[in-house]
Amino acid sequence: MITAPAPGGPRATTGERTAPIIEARGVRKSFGPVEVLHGIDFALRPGEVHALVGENGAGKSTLMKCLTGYQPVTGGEIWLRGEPVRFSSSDEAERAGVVLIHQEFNLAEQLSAEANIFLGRELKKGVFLDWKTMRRRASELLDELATPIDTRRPVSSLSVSQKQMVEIAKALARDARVLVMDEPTAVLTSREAEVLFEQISRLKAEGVVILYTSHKLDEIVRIADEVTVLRDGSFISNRPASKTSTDTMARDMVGRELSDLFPPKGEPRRLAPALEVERFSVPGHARDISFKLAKGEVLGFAGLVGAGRTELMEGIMGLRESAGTIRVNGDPIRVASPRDAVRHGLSYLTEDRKGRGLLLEYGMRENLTLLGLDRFSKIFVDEAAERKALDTAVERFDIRGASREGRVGNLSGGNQQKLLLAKTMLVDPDIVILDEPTRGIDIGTKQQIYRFIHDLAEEGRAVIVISSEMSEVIGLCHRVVVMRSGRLAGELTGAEITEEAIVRRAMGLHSEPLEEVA
Amino acid sequence: MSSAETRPSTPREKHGRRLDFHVWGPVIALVALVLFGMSLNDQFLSSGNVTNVLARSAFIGIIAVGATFVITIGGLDLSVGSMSAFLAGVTIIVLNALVPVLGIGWGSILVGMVACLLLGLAAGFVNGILITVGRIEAFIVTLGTLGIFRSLVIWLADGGTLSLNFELREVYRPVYYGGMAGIAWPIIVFALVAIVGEIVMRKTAYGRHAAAIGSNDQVARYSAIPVERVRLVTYMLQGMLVGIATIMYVPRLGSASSTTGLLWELEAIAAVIIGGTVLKGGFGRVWGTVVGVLILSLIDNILNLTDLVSPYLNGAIQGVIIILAVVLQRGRKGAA
Amino acid sequence: MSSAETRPSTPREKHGRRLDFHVWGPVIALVALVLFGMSLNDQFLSSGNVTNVLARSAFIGIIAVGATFVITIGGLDLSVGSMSAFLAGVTIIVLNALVPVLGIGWGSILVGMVACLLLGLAAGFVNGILITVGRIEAFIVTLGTLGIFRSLVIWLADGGTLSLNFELREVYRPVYYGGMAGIAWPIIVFALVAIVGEIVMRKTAYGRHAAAIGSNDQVARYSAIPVERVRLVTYMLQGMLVGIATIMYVPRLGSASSTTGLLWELEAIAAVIIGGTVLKGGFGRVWGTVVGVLILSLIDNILNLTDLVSPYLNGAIQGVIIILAVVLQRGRKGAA
Amino acid sequence: LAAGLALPGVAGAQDGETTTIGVSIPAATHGWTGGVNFHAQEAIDSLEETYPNLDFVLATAGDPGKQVSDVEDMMATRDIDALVILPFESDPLTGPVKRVADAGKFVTVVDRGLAQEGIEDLYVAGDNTAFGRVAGEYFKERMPDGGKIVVLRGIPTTIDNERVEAFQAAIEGSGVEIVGMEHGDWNRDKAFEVMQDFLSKNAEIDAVWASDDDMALGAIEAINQSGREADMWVLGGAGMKQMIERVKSGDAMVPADVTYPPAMIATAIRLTAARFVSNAPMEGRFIIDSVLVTPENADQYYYPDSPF
Ligand SMILES: Nc1ncnc2c1ncn2[C@@H]1O[C@H](COP(=O)(O)OP(=O)(O)OP(=O)(O)O)[C@@H](O)[C@H]1O
Ligand SMILES: Nc1ncnc2c1ncn2[C@@H]1O[C@H](COP(=O)(O)OP(=O)(O)OP(=O)(O)O)[C@@H](O)[C@H]1O
Ligand SMILES: [Mg+2]
Ligand SMILES: [Mg+2]
Repeated sequence: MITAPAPGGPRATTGERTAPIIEARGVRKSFGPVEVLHGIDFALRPGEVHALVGENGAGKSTLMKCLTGYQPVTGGEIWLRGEPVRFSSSDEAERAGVVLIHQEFNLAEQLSAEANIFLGRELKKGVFLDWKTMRRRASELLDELATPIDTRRPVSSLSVSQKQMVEIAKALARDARVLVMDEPTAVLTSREAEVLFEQISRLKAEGVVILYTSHKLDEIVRIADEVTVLRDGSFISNRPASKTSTDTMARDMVGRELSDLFPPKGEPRRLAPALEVERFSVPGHARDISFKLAKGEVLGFAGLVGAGRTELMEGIMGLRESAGTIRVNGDPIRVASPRDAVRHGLSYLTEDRKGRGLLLEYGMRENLTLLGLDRFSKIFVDEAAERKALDTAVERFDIRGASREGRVGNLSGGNQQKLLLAKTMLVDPDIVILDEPTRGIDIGTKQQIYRFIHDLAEEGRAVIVISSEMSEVIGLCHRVVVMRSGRLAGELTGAEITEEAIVRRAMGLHSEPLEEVA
Repeated sequence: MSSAETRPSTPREKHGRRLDFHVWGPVIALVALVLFGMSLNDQFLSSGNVTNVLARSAFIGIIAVGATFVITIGGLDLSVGSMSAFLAGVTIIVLNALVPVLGIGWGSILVGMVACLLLGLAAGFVNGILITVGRIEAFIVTLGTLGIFRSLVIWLADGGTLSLNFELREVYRPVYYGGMAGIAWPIIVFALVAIVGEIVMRKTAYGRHAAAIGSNDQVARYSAIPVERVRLVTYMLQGMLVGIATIMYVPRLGSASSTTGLLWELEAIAAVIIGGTVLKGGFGRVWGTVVGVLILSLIDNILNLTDLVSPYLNGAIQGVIIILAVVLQRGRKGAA
Repeated sequence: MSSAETRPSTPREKHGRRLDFHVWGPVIALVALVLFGMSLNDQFLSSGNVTNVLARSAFIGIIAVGATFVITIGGLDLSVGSMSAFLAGVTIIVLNALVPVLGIGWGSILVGMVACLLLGLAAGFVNGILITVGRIEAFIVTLGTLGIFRSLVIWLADGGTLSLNFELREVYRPVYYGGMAGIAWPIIVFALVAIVGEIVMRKTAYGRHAAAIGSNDQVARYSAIPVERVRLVTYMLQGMLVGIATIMYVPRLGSASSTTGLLWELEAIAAVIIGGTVLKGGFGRVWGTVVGVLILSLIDNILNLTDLVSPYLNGAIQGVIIILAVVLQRGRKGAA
Repeated sequence: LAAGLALPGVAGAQDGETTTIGVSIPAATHGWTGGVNFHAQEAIDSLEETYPNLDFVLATAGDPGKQVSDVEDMMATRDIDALVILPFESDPLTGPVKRVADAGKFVTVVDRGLAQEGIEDLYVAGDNTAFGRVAGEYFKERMPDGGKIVVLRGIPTTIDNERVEAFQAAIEGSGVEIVGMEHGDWNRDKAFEVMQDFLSKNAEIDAVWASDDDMALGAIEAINQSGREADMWVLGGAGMKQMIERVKSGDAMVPADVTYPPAMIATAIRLTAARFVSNAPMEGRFIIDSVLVTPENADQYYYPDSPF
C-alpha cells in the first residue's frame, strides 16, 4: 500500500501529530537542463529519527543538500519551524541549527582532525585560538565515537572510517537541532556503526531531530521512527518504521519485488590455486600473512577497521612496500608496481573511491578506461571504442547519471561506486580483489553486484572480497579469512562462517595456531 | 584541489558557460590584438612583419608546448630559459670545435644539432630525476638548475659572449632566416611541434596519463599508471623541446651570453596559462598555449608599431594586456 | 591533492619520519652553512658580519613572511619585488616633496612611512581584488602587476635613479643603520614581523582559515569561512609587509631605480619553500621561512667571503645549495 | 658606399617629406643605461621640436633577442631611413644591423662596436679599454708604493671584461694588489652588499675600484657604515651627477671619477639627424674618450639637470 502525498504537506492525516520542525514543500531541483527532484514533500518532527531511503541517484543527497543550504532549490520551499526559509549558504543553515554530515568527505586533508572539527567555528581566547579547549573537546567527541586518534594528526593520514568519524564529530561540535546524516555508516564497520547509533539515541533523547540515510536497510528498521522512500526524484511512500520492513522498503525503492539478496553459493569447484600468498608483510600494517585462493572461489576478508586488510591487498598490488612471495597459477611473480600486478591478471577495487578511485574532475569515459587504457590505445586512444566500452559498462552495472558528459564528481555516490567497479573489471582480471565493493550501493544494485561476483567465480575467476558488512561476507564467500591488527586471526569455511565466529576472531577472543590457516 | 570545484554554483551550468569563455577567451583576445595592430599600422599585416612575429614566437612557443605538459602533470620548470642559454653555449662551442674537424658545412652543423638535442634531453633528465627519485619540489629543483645552467654559460663564456664561427654562421643562417614555400623554418617547426603536441595531449595514452597525474596522482597510481616514469619523461620532453628551440635560436643571434633566454621561463608559463591550462595541473591545452605565445609576442610587436607610449611604460602595457587576455576566461580559473 | 599522500609507505611510520626531517631539514642545512662559513673565515661570526647578513635578510625576510601566507592559501605573488621598487620610488618622491612643507625632520619621514604603508596596502588590494572578484589566476595577475609596478618606477625615475633629499636622508639613515641595544633596527623589525607572523599562522583563526583555503577551498567555503575575504586580506597583508620592508630599505641607499627589488619575488618564494611551506598551499610555516631566508643570504655572504670558486659560478653554487637544503626534507614533499 | 647611399636620405629631407630615424637602445636595467635612456629621449624631443620633418622611433630592449626584434620591426613596419643603435651585445646584433645597412639605411652604431668592421656608416664610441686603462693608471699614480684594493665588476659581459682586463694591464707591475674581485652587476644594492663582505673579509683595504658610479655609491655607503671612511678612497666611473659633485667638492673619499658619458647616445642621434637635415657628410668614427675627472676639471662634466 503506497500512500501518495496529499497536497499541501505530507500525509493529510498528520493532524494529530506534533508540528514539523523542518519541511520540504514541493521541492524541485534541477542541474542545468536535468531535473533530479520532482516536487518532494516531507516533514521532520521533534524527537524523531527519520530515515530517507532510495536507490542510487534517487535524490537523497540532493534533497539533503537542499534542506541544509548547500544547494538552492529550483522550485518549492523549505519551511523551518513553521516559516518558509531560504538558506543562502550552509552557514546560514548551521546558524539555524540545521547541520549536514556529508556522504562524500568534506574535510581539509592537510589540517589536523581538531582543526577540521572546529573549522569556521573556532573557539577563541581573545584574538587567539583556544587550543586547549578545542583539543579537549575534539578528543572528547572522538572518544565518544570510540575513535581514539591523536587529534593533531593530519586528516590525510586517517583511514576512511576514521575520516567519517571526524566528519561526524565535526557535525556534533556544531550543536545541531536538526542533524542530517548522509550515509554515515557506509564506511563504518558494524562495531563502529553501533557506536554511532548510541550517539544517535543520545541526541534523540536531547530532542535533536535526525534525518538519516543509508543503504543498510536493517539499520533503518532498528533506529528509525519514520521511513520515507524516494525513487527517481519523486516521493514514493512514508511510513512509521514500526509498520514497515526491509522487504517493503526494498520494494518501494526499486518498484518491484526483490528475490533473495544472495545467489546460492554452491560448493566451490576446488580448482587449481590461482593466487598463493606466503609470509607476506606490509611494514606497519600486516605481518607475515599466508593464504591461498583457488580459481572459482570467493574468499572473504573480515576484520575490524585498521585490521590492515586494505594495506595487505595494496601490498599485494604493489601499491605499498612489502615483503614475501606471491604465486599466480603456481609460478612466483615479482610485483614492483600496480602495473606488474595488472599484467599478472590481478585487479583491485579501492575502498577510497574519492581519494584513490576516480578523477572527480573528469567524465565517465576517461575514468572508466584509465586503468586499462593500453587496451584502447595503439598509438592513439580509440575514443569510439572507449564510448562503446562505456555503453556496455553503463548497461552492465546500471550506472545512472544525469548525463554522460559531466564530471563524475556530480554522480551520486552509489553510481560513482558502480563506475569504479566497472573500471576495475575493464582489464578483465583473473584475480579480482574487491575492497568494500558495495559501499554506498543500494539494495537493488547490491543484489546485481552479488550476482555479478557469483558469476565471476562461476567463470572460474578468483575473487577476494574485503567487507565490513557481515551479511555480505557470510552470504557471499566460500571461505573467510579474519584479520586482526595486521595478523591472521583465523579462517572459516562453509558452515563455520557465522557472524559470531568471525567477530570472536576479529576481536581476538578466539585464537588458533597459524598452521591451520596457511 | 582542482580549481573547477571552487565555485558553489551548479557545475553543469558552469561547465557550459565555462567552456565557451574558456575556449574562446584567448582567441578573442588574440583577434582583438590583431585588429588593434591593423588599425595602428598598415604594415602590420605585411608578410614581412607577420613572418617576423611568428618566427620569433617560435622559441618561446616550442618551449611553452613543453611547459604545457609539465604544468599539466602538476609540475613546473623554471630552468628552461637558462637551460636554453646553456645549450646554445655548448652547441656553439661544439660547432666551433668541429670546424677544424668537419670543416665549414652541414656536417658540422648536423652534429651540433644532435649534440644540442641530446644535451637538452640530459638536462631534462637531471631535472626529472631530482624531482621524481629525489622527491624535491619541482619549483626548488628547477630554480636550482636555473641558477646552475645560467652560471655555467657565464663561466663557459668567461663572463663574455660565446660567438659562433662566422663562416659557419653563414651556412647555418638559413635555419632561422630561410624557409620553405615562403614560410620561415622556425614557423614550420613551431607549427609541427604544436600540432604534434596537441595530438599527443588529446589522443595518446601518455597525454591522458599526464592529465590524470596532475588531477590526482593517487588515483593515477591506483590506476596502474607509472606515475614517476611519466613525470620523468615529461621533464625530458621539456628538455628536448628546449633543445629544438635552441637549434632554431643559435643561427638567429650566432652567440650565447649571460642574457640569452633571460626570463623565458616566465614568458613560457604565462603563455601556457593565458592559453587556459590550469596552473595546478590536471588540464592542459596545447593550442591554447600557442595562442598565448602569439598574444605575448604581438604585444611587443604592437608596442613597436607606434610611439603612443613612453618606452618606459612598455612593461605596464604588457602587464595590463596579459591580465585582460585572461579576464576573458574568468569563469574557469580557481583564483587563489 | 595533499602531497603528504603521495607515498605508498605506511602513514603512521611516514608521519613520524617525515615530521622529524621536515621540521629539522632546513635547520640542519642552516647549521651546516654556518659551520662551513666559520671554517672558511674567522671574520664570519664577527658581530659586524652577522649584523650585515641579518640586516640584509630583513627586506626579503619581511616580504617572505607575507609570501608564506599567500602561498599557504594556495596563491602566489610575483609582484612583490617590483612593488617594493614602486613603493620606494613613490615614498622618495613624497619625502622630497614634503621637505619644503614639513622641513627636514621626523615629521616628514613619518608621513612618508605612512604613505609607503598605505600604498603597499593599496597595491596588495589591487592584486587581491583582481584575484578574488576578478577570479583571475594569481600567477597572471601578479605577473601583470609585476610588469606594471616595475615600469611605473622606471617612468617615475625617467629611466634613471630617484634619490632621496640628502639632508632628509641623514635624518632617516638610523632607521637602517641605527639600532637598539646593539641590534640594528632592520633585524629587530624582521624579528618582530616573523614572531607575529608565526603566532598569527599558528594561533589565530585567520591562520587556520588560510591553511584550510589552501588545502581545499570548497571545504573552507562549506565551513562558513569567508574565503574571498580571507584571500583579499592575505594579499593586502603581503602588500603591507612589502611596505614595511620598503620603509627599511629606503634609508639604506636613499634611492630607487629600475634595479630595486629585482627578482626579490623569486628569492622570497624560494625562502618560503625551503622553509617547508607547501607550494600548492594548505600548510605554511613562518619560522621555516625565516630559516630559508637566512640560508639564502648566508650563501651570498659565504661566496663573497671566499675566493674558492670563480665568481662566474656563484649562481651554480647557490642552485646546488638550495637543492641540497631541500633534499633534507624530501620525505615530505609530493614531487610533481 | 656610405656616401653613395647618403643621397636618398638627403633628397628625402630636402623635399620636405619626413625622415624616420630608428633608435634602439638597451632598457634602463642599471644606472648607466638609465642615463642613456634619458639622453636619448631628450635628444629626440628637442630634435623633433626643431625639425618637424624628422620622425624618431625609440625602442628599448631588455636582452639582445628583444633588440633584434625591435630592429626587425623598425625595418618591417616603420620603414626607417636611418638606425641609431647601442647594441646590447656586439655579436648577436652584428647580423641584423648588417642587414639594415645592406638595405641601404644609414647606420650609426654607438658605444659597442659590431663584431664585423665596416658595417656602420657612423661610429660614436665610448672606449671601454680606455675606461679601464685610465682608472688603472690613476691607481698606479695615487699609490706609488702599492696597496691593497678591491674591485667591483659589472654584469658579466664583454664590456666588463674589456674594462677589467685593461685595468689589470694598467696596474701591472705596480705594487697595487687586488685582494678581492666580485660582480656588483652595476647595481647599487649588490655593490653595497659585496662591499660589506669585502670589508669584513679584509682588515686592510686602501682603495676601491667600483668601475661604475652606481656601484661606487653603494660601496661608499658600506664603507661609511663600517666607519672606515678614512682608510680608503673609491674610484667609480661614468660621470654620474652625484659623483661629479663629490669630486668637485674635493671629497677625500671620491678624489676622482672616470667619464663614460651616457650622453654619447645624444651625440650620435644629433650627428645622425644632422646627416639628414644638413648635407654635412657624417661618416667615420667618433671616439668619446674616457677622461679622468678631478676637482680641477670637474665643472665641465657636471650636468645638474640630468637624472643620471
Ligand atoms: N552537482 C550536480 N550536477 C549535476 N547532477 C547532479 C549533481 N548532484 C547530483 N546530481 C545528479 O542528481 C541525481 C541524484 O543524486 P543524489 O546524489 O541525490 O543521489 P542519491 O540518492 O544520494 O544516490 P546515492 O544513494 O548513490 O548517494 C543523480 O542522478 C546525480 O547524477
Ligand atoms: N589505530 C590506527 N591508528 C592510525 N591509523 C590507523 C589506525 N587504524 C587504521 N588506520 C589507518 O587506516 C588504514 C587502515 O585502516 P583500514 O580501515 O583501511 O583497515 P582495513 O582492515 O582495510 O579496514 P577497512 O578496510 O574495513 O576500513 C591505514 O591507512 C591507517 O593509516
Ligand atoms: Mg547520496
Ligand atoms: Mg580498508
